[in-house]
Amino acid sequence: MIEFIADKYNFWIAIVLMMIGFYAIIAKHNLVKKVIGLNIFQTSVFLFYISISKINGGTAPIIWHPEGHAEVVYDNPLPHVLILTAIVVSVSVTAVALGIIVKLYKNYGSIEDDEIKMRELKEPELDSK
Amino acid sequence: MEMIPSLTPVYAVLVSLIAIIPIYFSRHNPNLREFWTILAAVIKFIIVLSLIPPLINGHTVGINLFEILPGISFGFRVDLLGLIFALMASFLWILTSFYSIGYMRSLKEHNQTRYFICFAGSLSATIGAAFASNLFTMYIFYEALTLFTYPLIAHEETDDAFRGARIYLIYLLGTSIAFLLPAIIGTYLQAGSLDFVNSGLLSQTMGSEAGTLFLTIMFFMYIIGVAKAAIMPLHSWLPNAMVAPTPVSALLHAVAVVKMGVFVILRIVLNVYGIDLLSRLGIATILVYIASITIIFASVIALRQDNIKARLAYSTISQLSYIVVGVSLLTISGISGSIMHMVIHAFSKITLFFWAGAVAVSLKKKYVSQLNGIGVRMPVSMTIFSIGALSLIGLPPFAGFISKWMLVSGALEANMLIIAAVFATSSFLNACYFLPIIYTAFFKKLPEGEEGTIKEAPLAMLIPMGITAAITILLFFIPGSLTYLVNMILQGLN
Amino acid sequence: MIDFFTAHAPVLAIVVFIFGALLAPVLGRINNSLSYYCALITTALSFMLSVYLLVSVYNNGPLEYFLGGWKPPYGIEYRVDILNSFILSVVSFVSFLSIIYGYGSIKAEIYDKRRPAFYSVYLLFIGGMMGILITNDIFNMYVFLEITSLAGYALIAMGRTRYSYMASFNYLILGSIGATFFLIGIGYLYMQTGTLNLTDLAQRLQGHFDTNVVLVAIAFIIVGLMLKMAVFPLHFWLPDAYTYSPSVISAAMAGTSTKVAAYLLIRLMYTIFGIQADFSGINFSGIIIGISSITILAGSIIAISQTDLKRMLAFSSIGQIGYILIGTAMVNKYAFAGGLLHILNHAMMKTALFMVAGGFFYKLTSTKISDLKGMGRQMPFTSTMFLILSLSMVGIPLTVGFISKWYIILGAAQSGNWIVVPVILLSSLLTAIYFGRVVNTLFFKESEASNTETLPVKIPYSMIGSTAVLVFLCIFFGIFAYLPAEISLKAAENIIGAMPWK
Amino acid sequence: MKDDVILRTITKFMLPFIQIFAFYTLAHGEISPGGGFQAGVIFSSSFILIALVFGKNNARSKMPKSVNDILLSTGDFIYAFTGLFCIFTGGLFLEYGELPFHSAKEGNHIGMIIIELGVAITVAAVMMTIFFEIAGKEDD
Repeated sequence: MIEFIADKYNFWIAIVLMMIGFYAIIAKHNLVKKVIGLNIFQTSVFLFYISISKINGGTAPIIWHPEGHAEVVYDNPLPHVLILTAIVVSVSVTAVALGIIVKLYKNYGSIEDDEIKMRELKEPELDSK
Repeated sequence: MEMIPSLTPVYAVLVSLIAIIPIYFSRHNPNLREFWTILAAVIKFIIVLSLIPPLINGHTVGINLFEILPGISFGFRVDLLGLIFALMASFLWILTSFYSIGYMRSLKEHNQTRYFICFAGSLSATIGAAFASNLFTMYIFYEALTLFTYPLIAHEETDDAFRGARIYLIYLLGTSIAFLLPAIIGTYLQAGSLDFVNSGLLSQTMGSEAGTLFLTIMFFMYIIGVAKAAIMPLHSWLPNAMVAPTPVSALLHAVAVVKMGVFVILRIVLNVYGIDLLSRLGIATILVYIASITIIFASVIALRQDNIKARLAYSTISQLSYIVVGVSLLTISGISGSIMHMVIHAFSKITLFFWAGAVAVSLKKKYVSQLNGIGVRMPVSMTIFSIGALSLIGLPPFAGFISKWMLVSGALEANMLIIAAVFATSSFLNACYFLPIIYTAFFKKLPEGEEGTIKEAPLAMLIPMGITAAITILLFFIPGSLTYLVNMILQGLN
Repeated sequence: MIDFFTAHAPVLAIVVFIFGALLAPVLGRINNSLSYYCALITTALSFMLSVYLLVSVYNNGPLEYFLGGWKPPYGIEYRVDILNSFILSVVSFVSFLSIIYGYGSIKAEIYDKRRPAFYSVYLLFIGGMMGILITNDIFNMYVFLEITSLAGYALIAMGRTRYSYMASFNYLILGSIGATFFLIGIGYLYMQTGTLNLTDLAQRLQGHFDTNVVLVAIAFIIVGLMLKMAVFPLHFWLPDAYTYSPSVISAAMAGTSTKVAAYLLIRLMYTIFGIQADFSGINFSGIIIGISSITILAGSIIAISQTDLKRMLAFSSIGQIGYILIGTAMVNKYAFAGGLLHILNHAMMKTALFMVAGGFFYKLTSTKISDLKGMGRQMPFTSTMFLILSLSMVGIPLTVGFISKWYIILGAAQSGNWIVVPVILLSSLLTAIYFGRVVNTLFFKESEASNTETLPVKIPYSMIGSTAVLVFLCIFFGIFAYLPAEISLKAAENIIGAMPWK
Repeated sequence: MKDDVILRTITKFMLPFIQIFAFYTLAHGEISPGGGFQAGVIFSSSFILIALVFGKNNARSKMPKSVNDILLSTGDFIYAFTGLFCIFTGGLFLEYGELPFHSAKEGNHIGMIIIELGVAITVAAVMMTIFFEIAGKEDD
């Protein structure tokens, strides 16, 4: 059992991080905290990707000609590249989310989602500022 | 039986559809508007009439307009069965148009333009279904009729009217989408085509190989799907639809809508399944019994209706089942009886509805219990009513006698004594709910305080009533042309 | 010149959007209306390119394009076949018409200052979808999915009410979760095969369908995409998003975005997994049919109780997505063609319906159903269009709604999925109920006189015209259904015939 | 923080190095970790640092909104146009080897650097935009 967990520790870390992020997204009412949760959630996937690119005994995928080593084993570089793109996406999502939160704060004076819903019920469908 | 390619059926359908445009644009000038309505009605009737000669010579007339999907086309094909239906509907539209003018103007109804537009649309749909060459085209017009009549039923725009119209829509649209459409799809899967064939589409193509269970289920889906035929327990939309103005009840709920239901059943029995296949499957008998139950029950319910139109509505439900029973007996006399009853009942029942409207317009009376002594005030109308009622009861010298005679002999041909008994019982019940009206009207005294002066409905209403009543008598004395057509239909089936 | 187009059309269909999106804000600095025309020309160009692609693919077979000259599986491959060029044409057509429609409505609903940015983001939104459709690389699909989603969040946030921001935020959170799930699925697939090219993936996955890694990958991909598609019960973002966004965006989104997600699922299920493959006894086809049946019914039932027209249409969209899924999940030529046709048909119908709703909004500044009383007399043309579209949604023959339902039912009967037939018929009835309610309000209820005289607003011709085009097509393709039906049947044959697992 | 002498001095001292490092990352992206995206982020961080230490308005005066917007489009434009240019010179989209240089190898080198430059400019501009948009009341 312990071996099963220890062998695949990278998966476990990804799962635990993912659940932490998921919890934050679902349970927190503060919108900024939700966004932080989303970031943790996405980061867990990035870690997962990076971990699967690791090859036993491999080194960083930078071209390198050390003395005395005929062949160097490199890690798979493709997941790194993919994750770079995914990080860009994640940053953009965060930026858009924060931008929306700023606007919400301007309009409602709050960034708690239950508070916002309550104010919307009181004065529905006002034009946005 | 060769088919003459011709656009005539298309014109017959389009006339009233196109008439909608001038009717709409002359909405501020009632006389002009109604001139258009009547013009369209007359042209339509003439076009339908012009189809008689080629059909008498044993041809069919029609055209396939366009093919929507492989095997499914939108097309028309006129045969005698359709022609009889179309003749009846288009002729009665002329009369009803005059009647409507009298009725709507006397009551100063609102929104008359919408009324006339929807009326014209309904007629297009009716003729379209009569001339349809396949199940798909017929289905389209079947639905179109439902939709066009919705505004007519909701015409009063009261809560009651909306309720009635909603029930109407739920029953008719609901059953047709949930049962009729899948049955059509099943037919398509089975036969690969949807065209009507004289000896039966299914029996011709794959009837012998197809599973009996499948065909049986489909048959009953068809029957349930055609709620317009008002077979119990899918009848309650009809009494509810009586909130409509009386001309609507008269033309649509005695002729166009309900007759379309029966007509579709005729088509399914004769041209989709075919007599051979049905008698081999033996499922038509079940339909006979279901419809017989409807005949008796509806008559009994009609007995205790005080509202005139409700009583007529239940009477209609019962009479429609006559037609269904007749055709599903699968005997020669039965089928010819049912086709004749379709026509004769239309003329008789529309007379009664016209009368109900006349009473409502001139005396503002809507209940049977208020009719005491009105024979003094409306002698002509009451005479006309008596003619229609006696015809429906089935007494000579009125046309109803002929069709009932045929139906009873059809039942005897099929060795179903019990069905003959049902017809007899029902005739008795018919007498029970119509004769009291005649009795109270002529022999009871007017209620106190009401003057005994004559107050008939306007001529625009009275004349159409007279014409329909006269035709019920004429058809008894000169049944020749009708029986000739019916015989030709029967010959074509084999 | 012709050769040039033939060779580069797949990439040009996306590059026009990149250039359009760049030019729109720059031109907007000179004059607001210039950026409008920029968006108009871009979408028109892309529509022409899509149709060109469709025709050439239909006649000559699939087109391949290697980005940067790198051959697959190393480089990114763009691949156009009938399936995606068909949806490509639908998407670009809807986006083009929406922009025409926007000539009137954008001015009324979006602040001057934001407009150039709006056009730019709109073009990115559509361009992203074109990318999803054209690319044959699964990670590229993810990137484009995120581009279009991000643009979508921004577009929804530009709605007129302040609650638009909240709607957009909720969509953002759920959409990102969905996309991340999709990303995890891709990761697992990459782990198993070491490739990202769809064609390559399909080959390398042969015989590995019963490994846990592939199962997990499929599970994540299906859930992630269903979130994007708003399949019940993952639909919570959609009603708010459609209700609070500007009319143009509701119209364009209803016609495109969920359908593109549906395309992704179809593409992956068929070309990579082979929907019927033996996944240790799990029947994905059956699962999707079950889920989409529930979606169809749930969407229709919830729509009945709505009091806002746009919200009702949104729930109706949820139900209609189920049609597309159910048709394509049945692994039958006719059902698949029906599902594809429904992508086209529903795009036309729902876009037009949202356009009509936008027309009511333009006049009344409200889309509450109770405010629409008597509009049948005040806006006869718009209301009549609504009536026709309602009939089409119900599936009355001679309208497009009938054609797709017919094919789906036909396919269901052929493939023995009888459960589908009552589901579709029942939902037609439910559709009749909720549209009947609105039609009744429009035509048979007298308006409360207060809002009639105070608002002598005339709806711009651009709005009416573009809606009328769609309504006309709804009838035209309902009668002459041959053209789209043949294309989708051929696409269905290609896709089902090329499945990796029979 | 405007009054803190140490911060101001160190910031002034660090700025050129940050920016040069950004260009280094950009130029070395081909053969070592780095590239346009990283370079852009590093470059924009220098302006964000200015905003943090000297105030937002000061940073805005050094990088006005109009310039920022134009940079934003320019970077993308470089990227897209290079891709398109490859088509006109007879290759496929983004096939740098076909760029009009001496050899395919050189074309690849230079093409990639041009592309990376475009990416860097856009990323830097976008990062600054995000920062300024979220940080303050510019819009509305």
